[in-house]
Amino acid sequence: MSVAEVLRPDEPAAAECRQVLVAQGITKSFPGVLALDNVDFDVRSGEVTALLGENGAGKSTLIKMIAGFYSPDRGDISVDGVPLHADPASAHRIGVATIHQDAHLVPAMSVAENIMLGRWPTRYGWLSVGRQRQRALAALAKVAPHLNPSTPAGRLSPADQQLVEIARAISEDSKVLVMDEPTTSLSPPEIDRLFGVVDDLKAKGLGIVFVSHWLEEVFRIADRVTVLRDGRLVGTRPIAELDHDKVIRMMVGREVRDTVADTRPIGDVVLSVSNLSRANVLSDISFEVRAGEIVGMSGLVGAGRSELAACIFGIDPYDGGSVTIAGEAIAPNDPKAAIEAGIGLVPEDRRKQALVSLLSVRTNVTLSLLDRLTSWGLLSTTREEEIAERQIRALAIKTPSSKTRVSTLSGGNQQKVVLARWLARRPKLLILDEPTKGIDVGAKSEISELVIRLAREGMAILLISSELPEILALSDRVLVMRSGRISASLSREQATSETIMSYATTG
Amino acid sequence: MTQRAPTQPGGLAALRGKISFIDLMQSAGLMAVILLGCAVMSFLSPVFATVRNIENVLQSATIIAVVAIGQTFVILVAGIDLSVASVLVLSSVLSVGLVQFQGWPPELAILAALVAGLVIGLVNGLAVTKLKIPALIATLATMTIARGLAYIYSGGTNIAPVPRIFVDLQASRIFGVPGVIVLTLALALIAQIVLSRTQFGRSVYATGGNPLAARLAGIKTERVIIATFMISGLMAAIAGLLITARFEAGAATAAQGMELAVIAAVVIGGVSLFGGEGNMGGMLLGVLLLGLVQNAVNLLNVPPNWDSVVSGLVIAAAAALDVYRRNYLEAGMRKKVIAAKASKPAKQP
Amino acid sequence: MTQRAPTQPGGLAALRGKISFIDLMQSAGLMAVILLGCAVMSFLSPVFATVRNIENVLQSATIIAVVAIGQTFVILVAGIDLSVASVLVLSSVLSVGLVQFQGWPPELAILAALVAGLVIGLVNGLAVTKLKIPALIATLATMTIARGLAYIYSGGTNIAPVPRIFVDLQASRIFGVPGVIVLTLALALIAQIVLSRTQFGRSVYATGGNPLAARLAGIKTERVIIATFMISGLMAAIAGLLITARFEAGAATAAQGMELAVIAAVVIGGVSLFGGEGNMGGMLLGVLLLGLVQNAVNLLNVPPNWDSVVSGLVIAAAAALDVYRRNYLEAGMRKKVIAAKASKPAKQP
Amino acid sequence: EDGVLKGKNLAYIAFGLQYEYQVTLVNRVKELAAEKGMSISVYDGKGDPSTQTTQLLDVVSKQPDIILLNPVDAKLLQGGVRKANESGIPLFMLENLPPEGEWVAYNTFDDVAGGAAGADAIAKLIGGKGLVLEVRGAIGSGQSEKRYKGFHDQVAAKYPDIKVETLKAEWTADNAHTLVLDAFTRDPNVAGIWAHNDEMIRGVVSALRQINRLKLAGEEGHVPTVGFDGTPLGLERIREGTQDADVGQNPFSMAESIVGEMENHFAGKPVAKETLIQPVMIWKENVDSPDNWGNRVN
Ligand SMILES: Nc1ncnc2c1ncn2[C@@H]1O[C@H](COP(=O)(O)OP(=O)(O)OP(=O)(O)O)[C@@H](O)[C@H]1O
Ligand SMILES: Nc1ncnc2c1ncn2[C@@H]1O[C@H](COP(=O)(O)OP(=O)(O)OP(=O)(O)O)[C@@H](O)[C@H]1O
Ligand SMILES: [Mg+2]
Ligand SMILES: [Mg+2]
Repeated sequence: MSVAEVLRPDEPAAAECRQVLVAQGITKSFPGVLALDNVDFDVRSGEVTALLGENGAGKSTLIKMIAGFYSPDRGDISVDGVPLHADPASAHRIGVATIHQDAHLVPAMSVAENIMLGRWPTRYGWLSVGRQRQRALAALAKVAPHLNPSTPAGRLSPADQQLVEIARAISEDSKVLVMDEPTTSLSPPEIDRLFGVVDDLKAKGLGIVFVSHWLEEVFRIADRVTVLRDGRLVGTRPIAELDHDKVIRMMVGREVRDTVADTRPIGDVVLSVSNLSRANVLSDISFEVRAGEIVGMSGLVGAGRSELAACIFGIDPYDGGSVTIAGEAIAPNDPKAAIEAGIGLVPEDRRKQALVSLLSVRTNVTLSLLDRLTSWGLLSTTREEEIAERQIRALAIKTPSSKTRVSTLSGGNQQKVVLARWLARRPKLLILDEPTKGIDVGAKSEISELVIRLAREGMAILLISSELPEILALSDRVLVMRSGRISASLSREQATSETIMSYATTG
Repeated sequence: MTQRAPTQPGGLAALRGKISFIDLMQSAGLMAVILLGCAVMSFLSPVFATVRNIENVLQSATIIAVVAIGQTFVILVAGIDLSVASVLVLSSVLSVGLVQFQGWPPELAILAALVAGLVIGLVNGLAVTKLKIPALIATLATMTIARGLAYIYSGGTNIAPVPRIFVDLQASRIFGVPGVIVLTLALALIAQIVLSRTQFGRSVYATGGNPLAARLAGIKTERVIIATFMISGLMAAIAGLLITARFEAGAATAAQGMELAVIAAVVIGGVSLFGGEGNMGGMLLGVLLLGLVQNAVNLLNVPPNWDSVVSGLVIAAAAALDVYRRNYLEAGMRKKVIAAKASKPAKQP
Repeated sequence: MTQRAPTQPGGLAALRGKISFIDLMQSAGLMAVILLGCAVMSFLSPVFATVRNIENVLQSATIIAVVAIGQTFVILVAGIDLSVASVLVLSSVLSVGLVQFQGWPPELAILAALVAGLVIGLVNGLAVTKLKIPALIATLATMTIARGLAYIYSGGTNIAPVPRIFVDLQASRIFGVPGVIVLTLALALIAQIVLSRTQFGRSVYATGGNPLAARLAGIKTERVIIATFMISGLMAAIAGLLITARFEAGAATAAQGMELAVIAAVVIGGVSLFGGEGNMGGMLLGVLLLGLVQNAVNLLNVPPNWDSVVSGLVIAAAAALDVYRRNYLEAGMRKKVIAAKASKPAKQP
Repeated sequence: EDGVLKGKNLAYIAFGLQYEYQVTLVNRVKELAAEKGMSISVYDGKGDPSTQTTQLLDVVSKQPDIILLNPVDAKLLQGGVRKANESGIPLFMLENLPPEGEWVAYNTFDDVAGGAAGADAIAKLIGGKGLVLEVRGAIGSGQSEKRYKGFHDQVAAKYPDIKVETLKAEWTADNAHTLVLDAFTRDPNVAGIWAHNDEMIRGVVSALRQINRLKLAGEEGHVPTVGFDGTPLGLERIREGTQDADVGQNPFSMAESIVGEMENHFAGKPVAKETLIQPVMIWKENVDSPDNWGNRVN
């Protein structure tokens, strides 16, 4: 295998880069899965170590162990020589701050309280609301100045929730900062701001772990790269020795091509939205999507793209305007009607809006398909199994079996399960809201190809994404949203990073 | 799209069979506790393992079991139905009273009793979904109201004698097994099939597990919730007929506090109060466990009031054992996986 | 949103929520219902709005309120404590029995009663966190056990006379207000301060609102849960002392089924059974509402059995009005926001 | 004659051991059983007909020589009684009878007479007129229904100037407390209070204390109260003056008479099919009499 060439032992640490965190011989298994197998990992102060690997490679599992959430079956972790006990409190105490892959906020608590969660400042035993606010504001100023510290966290969009998580982690007085896919919901300006903070922290001597499936980001801030595959360590290399292709080869063991959509015949209008308005969120939105067309939708966090999808799909009511599919008006505020009319939606927050975490992969895949699996009132479990197995294979979902609880899958694999649900149903219009959130490089290009193929087969696609490269590579047309309005409709030729960002921020 | 084999850690395919075996063992934990208890009891009491005694235990458990079937549906959607005992009582007095006081034919009275259960279930469901009253409060209100109506209708006493049909029901045997036991098992079986093999059943789990995701997957969650409350009302009404048959009276004063016993049985049976998890098999085991504890305490003639202490301890111990067994099994499986893995040739660098 | 009742989720709007002013108005909804009810009652019954009657209602509500303080802590961490009524009677019989039978000084007996409450709370907490038994089952077991022990210790009778200290407590007045009312309000106030102004209180909300997030943030969620059960045990034991004072007897037979009334009051008061939301003010209003409904039904001399029907209807109506008011307010607020928005220039990023 | 019960197995399904009167009854039956050389198992019915039905079935499978049953709600034990009859085990009944079935002997307290005696007592205390609060037991309970009937029939027949208001306290002091409080708020001109058991008098007394109406017998403003059962606490209250009279039952004679019938049955002697035990009124004058069972328990 060509990977072998990059699998050389790591060089000795540079003198000024002290090892702050050392994990040795980490092994961890779950029922039916060996998630980590004898992995060595270290973090050095003043450096960003990127932890890379395909979906299900074991990145989050390793991180949860560093955060004290899981105890390793074998192996030890220490920070500055102090051994870590399997207890999050112990991890915080010895200086590990972690941003987990899924946002973990207390919905009824304010942003400030969430930032200071478990570390609420007190004075003579009483909480000091003032100091809490101060410290929260200080953290927010660095990453999310637009957020009000007294808003309840449950009311924020996924992107803002992610920013609160980041604010929490950086407000901790830590030696190691671990970030598991912190950028999945963020648009370019937020990412820039985050990287600025990371540079500062690096300069202060923190050791930083960074996980992302966007290699551009990795090359921007990482000093070293550690790659996992199938729970095993592939190797750790200085970034300078690597390039895009080498990293991908380490991760997936083969080449991955960038996918760019070609032109295809565009058919009749499938989705037509006219004058759609929702108080406070959307105003006067009109556009069309045709069969075989991929329409990209870009904009900053909070521009209203997800809310637009929610209105079209009938999740939220709207105050004015109409939505039609192939000329038929569809009832507002009724997802079932929308599905029956031929719309599918991959929502942006898979955990809250798409997956029933207690149920199996199979049940989650077929949840919108039950009407087609029923004969004589009974579900055909064999057909159900067939469909689930086919989707698991087609999307290479990494799971011990189709009966495994979906909550035990890795983040990227959970996202694939949501995609699988709609691929199994084949709607006329597929709305994809951040569809490649958390998906690895290899799978991302496969999903891109899949989207193109679906379009070629006549499906209309509305692609909402904060990832400009994704928008640029796939869209036939790009709509840009700003403050609840469509600020521009750009043809493929007009659409460039610069034009899109300029309409997104000032149009 | 390029075909890529699902990237599974090697050697795991062989373990798949055993994984679903673990799922099976979840209820088996409770089953083991029950079998263990039965073994101990046959040793302690000579009459325990007699056909007559086992039949008694099962027959006594039927009423709770039937109510618990409906309650399971409601709890699966993260609801709770406190009104069941009152619906049961109302159904019981209607089934006899309409014959005695209004001169209706028994069949019609029975139908009316079942309709009453469905209507109260519908009211509960509408209160929860449309008025958005918490299920605990909505069903507490109907619990109070239905019990009051039962008292008013019956004049506060129990109504006897009952139509012949109830006596026959109680005396009936099907292949030598008491008819009420067969009926209960049949209802549980149907309920389990509905849960695991129909669109509605799936919708119940999805609504309980994540109502928002369920709605976005095209499930009419409000209708599902209303339906579960109606099933619960119907089951409670059926149990009301069984209690009429058992007591040979339209029983206005029976089943005080039964809602708690039912909910306890369902939860012991592994149905999560937070919705989305559990099945009828577990529920039946939960009902059986509570019945057996009561029977054991009676047969062993535990001194009065100590029986409460003993049954409390046994219930706690059974629940703890059940949990322990699940965790233990899981840990055991994990070890085996590692062993299997370690025995393979050394990994590449 | 107080309840994650199995109601239809309001889509993304429910996910992201509303304006924080509405939170404040949550208890105000209930308050409005109560005031409206009081207005109607003073019109219907001339004696309703007398100092004496109000004092009666409040004094009767004290025992439930004290128990409900502890229950609120437990429900805030998404637990439930069914053992409270049994702990209450155990505390009551110990507080008198230890003096009468064992000849202890009253102060020591009272201390022992409180310790008994704490110990049962500790057992509940350990069963829930360490043995991982569902709270409903664990506390059902201790409920049965504690009641059994109370009967065994007291011999199934009530123990009288009580030490002088209880008589004095019941007769005491502070600034003209009955001492037990003052005591109850003081306990509720302290509890509210603990909830909103201490690390522990915040940890309770965090543990109930998102246990995983709380644990990951380094909060010792198991200890928090154990502590809430201990508080609940302690409060139930204090209520046991109050009941001793009220009835001048160590009452083994009192408070049957009180656990349900307490839980209902807490939930009506806007505390979510799913944890993380609610406060002592709402809880007190819930207790008050139930007490007032009972009082109203008694004063209006509703015919027997119709009283159940009427109070069920009133509770449902109050809950529905409360919910309606919240939704109405929300809609109103949204309109206002739109207006505000329209009059401002479009915001710049 | 001493030997007929020797070695016999007695299964006693009690009303519920949460009630003082019942506990005394059970204890006396146990003592007598020990004297006669019987082995006895007592089942705590917990005041719940379903529990009792289950217990009756369990008992039938254990095949004792004698079953003694005190049903909470006799109508609901109809089916269970039939099972017992089918098994051929001799059945002895206490306090309540099912509509149908076979039993050897039935022994009960005359609750109707007790209700009437209560009416006479309260009428005497209030001078035959005024508003009387009746604090009644659970709806559907045989005892409460009979006491209610005896009381109301007697008032209707003899005391036209007494107005009765019935409060549904379901045997508990907690309920009695609230109901009496509110009844006084509604109409403070209460001449007297009569309760279906002594336990509820506890609630009555605490309610009176709370509204400052608790005056001892003989004092100005005293509200006369009459209870039922003759429990130790009831007697104590009569001595102290917070209660005026008690309709006394006698668990001792009930126990003795039913065990006597068992002896008769097995000795082949004639058995009294039904025995009604008459109430004894307890006043301050005879409160210390050793005949009162309340003075004979610790
Ligand atoms: N709690 C769990 N129970 C069972 N299996 C688990 C659990 N957590 C993780 N796994 C399994 O462990 C493996 C590694 O998962 P992990 O979440 O670490 O992957 P990852 O590298 O973070 O992937 P992604 O890029 O998709 O987030 C996966 O096969 C996953 O299914
Ligand atoms: N129900 C609601 N009530 C009030 N504000 C809302 C509601 N729903 C959405 N918003 C706000 O409307 C704006 C649009 O949010 P939306 O999530 O649609 O944006 P987006 O472009 O998809 O960005 P993101 O990347 O954050 O998903 C945000 O400011 C959001 O907070
Ligand atoms: Mg991950
Ligand atoms: Mg979005």
